[in-house]
Amino acid sequence: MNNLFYIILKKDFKDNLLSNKAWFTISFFLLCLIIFPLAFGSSQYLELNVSISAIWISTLFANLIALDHMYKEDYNDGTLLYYIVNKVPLVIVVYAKCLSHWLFSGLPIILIAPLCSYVFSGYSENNLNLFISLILATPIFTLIGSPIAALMLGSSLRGAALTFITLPFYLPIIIFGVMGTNINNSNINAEFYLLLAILSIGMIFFPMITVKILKSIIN
Amino acid sequence: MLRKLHKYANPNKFSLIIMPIKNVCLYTALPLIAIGLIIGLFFSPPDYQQGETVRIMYIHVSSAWISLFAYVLIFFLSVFYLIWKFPLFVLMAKEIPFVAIIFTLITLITGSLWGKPTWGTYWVWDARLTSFLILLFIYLGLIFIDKAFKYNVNGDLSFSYLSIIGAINIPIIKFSVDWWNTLHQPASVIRASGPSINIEMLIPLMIMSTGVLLLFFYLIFTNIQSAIAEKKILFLSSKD
Amino acid sequence: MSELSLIFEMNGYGFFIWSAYGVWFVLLILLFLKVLLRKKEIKRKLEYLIEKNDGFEE
Amino acid sequence: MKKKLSLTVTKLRCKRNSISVFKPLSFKVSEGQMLIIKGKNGRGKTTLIHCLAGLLSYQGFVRWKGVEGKIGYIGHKFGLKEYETVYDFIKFWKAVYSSKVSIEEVVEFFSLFNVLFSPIAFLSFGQKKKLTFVRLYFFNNNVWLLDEPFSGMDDNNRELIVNMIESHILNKGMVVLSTHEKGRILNIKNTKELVIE
Repeated sequence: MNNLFYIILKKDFKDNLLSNKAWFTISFFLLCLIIFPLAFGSSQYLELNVSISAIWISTLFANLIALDHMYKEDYNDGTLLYYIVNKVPLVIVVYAKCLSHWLFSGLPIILIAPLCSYVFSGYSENNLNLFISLILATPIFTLIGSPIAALMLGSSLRGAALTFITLPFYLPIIIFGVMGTNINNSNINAEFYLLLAILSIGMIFFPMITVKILKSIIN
Repeated sequence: MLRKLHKYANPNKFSLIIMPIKNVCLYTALPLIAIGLIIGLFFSPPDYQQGETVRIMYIHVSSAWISLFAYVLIFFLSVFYLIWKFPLFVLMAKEIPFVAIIFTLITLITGSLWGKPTWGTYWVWDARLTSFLILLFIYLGLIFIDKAFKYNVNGDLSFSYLSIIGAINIPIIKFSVDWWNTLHQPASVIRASGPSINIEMLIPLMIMSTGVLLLFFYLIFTNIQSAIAEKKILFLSSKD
Repeated sequence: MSELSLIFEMNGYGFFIWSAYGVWFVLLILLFLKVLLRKKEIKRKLEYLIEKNDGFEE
Repeated sequence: MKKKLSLTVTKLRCKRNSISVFKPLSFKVSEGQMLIIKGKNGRGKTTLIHCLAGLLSYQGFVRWKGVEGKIGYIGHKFGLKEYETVYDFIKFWKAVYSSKVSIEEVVEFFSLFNVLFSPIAFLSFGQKKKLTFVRLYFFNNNVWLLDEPFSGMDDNNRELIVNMIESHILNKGMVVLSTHEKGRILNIKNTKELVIE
């Protein structure tokens, strides 16, 4: 069981590196971030809140973009079909995919975001909050995205539809995330607890429903 | 010929069953709405706090209830479809989002028109309003997924799974006014300790809500009949 | 006459109330029309098809 | 005491887009037997195989008895990644099935020496198809479902596969195979034919 998880995770990791998808998400994040100073005209307006918002928006879009190829290639070339016929437990596959997706779209952003925030605003007091709320929120992005990415697999206009349909589900997370990052918020722990609650429920619920969807949609 | 249409036998029967119900719905809905409008606009008393603007409540609250009720309906139809794999359920569920989205729009627009005189602003980003806006986008997503899978076998499954995932939003909307301290006033009619609202306002609200609910059912039933007929057309024109 | 204008003014809140009711009415009418037009269109198509492959009975 | 391997299908019907694909089918296959499903394109050969593999929902009964481990399956999709090397592919599926067959043995059996470290994108269609049989070689299951296994293969490879099937049947396995080719395609005893109208 454990071994299989490791094998599939390793394979997925390797696929991400080999197909050059790995660098795409983090580059997109940085590119998206650069738009904000350009759009604001001059960096002196880029105060605290704007830099935090910019980081959250870029994270959101980078995750949305990365979501599309979560199951796409395995579906198109039939690997998922072989998994199902050969009774490889799909739960393990889904968890491994979620983890590898997070390793490439969540983790680099978490590591780089405090630095970006400091460079943008010259203000580092809220970096810890940003760090914690990103750690809590990016896995939720991945987990929520996973069933929706799975159920759009058969559609012809998958990319556009996926972005459109997933975004409303991300909105509550971004609301709590931004509230949690705000240093003036006295009741800050409440947001973290809420995100933690969503994460712990989501870790069970979303992979399960993804397995259901993959099984019924695969034919 | 009749035997070949066997697979639509049940939808056909259903179509015939809802025909009289549909008409009853329409012909009770219209007078109820008219009565509700007259009482609500001219005879009900103004609120002691909000004054005359409380008259917007009769359309705002009734539409809000219907947009929530419609999602619950979609949710249960989808669950039934996934359990029993009976295509009629998802066919019914797929007709609801378009009608429901209009009621959601009405709720949002009338709500913001009510908010300007009472709160001094058309829109605030508080929990109730934002979650209702998200409901609008979830309805849009449901319509979109229906269109994206038009001739795909998996369309029904995708639709029902998405509606189940989206159902997370419904308790958030319902309890957002209790969980967070927001500008929006807490629930005053549907709550555990009975309605706190004045009886003279409750009566027109109830009349209005019943009327609009019946109208909603009329529209849904008509759409379901059209959808069944559409399937029949697809079947008839696909065989040379 | 003054009574009528009193009703329309609604203590100065007339604009909000009447526009809310107006939006409600217009959107409902549009929805109604959309649903009925769809029904009519489909009925027309179905009649044409049934006429084409005659012998078809429900 | 092991159960004898058998497959019994009674009144199997399957619907795609709410239209039945084939007329109700009934047949029986037992241990050491091969079933060849024949029929023109669009008659539901693939659908039938998917029903047997449990990928599609169906009406009627499909009863397997004595199946050991997992069902072997070859379909239209290969399940290969373009940028992967052949060696990685073999290693991955060996690990997934936790098979005891060594990689050298596989390479020798399928004669993959020349292409072992080249990306799969460089391989031809027939070579890719051959690679999918590596999965069958790895685990010792006794049921194989093969969907058009011979399309796009040259004589050498074809012979290899035929030998594989033959030895599998001699080892009391069962093979269900679909093809659109006419005439007798294999010289194997214990063959049943099912023609889908």
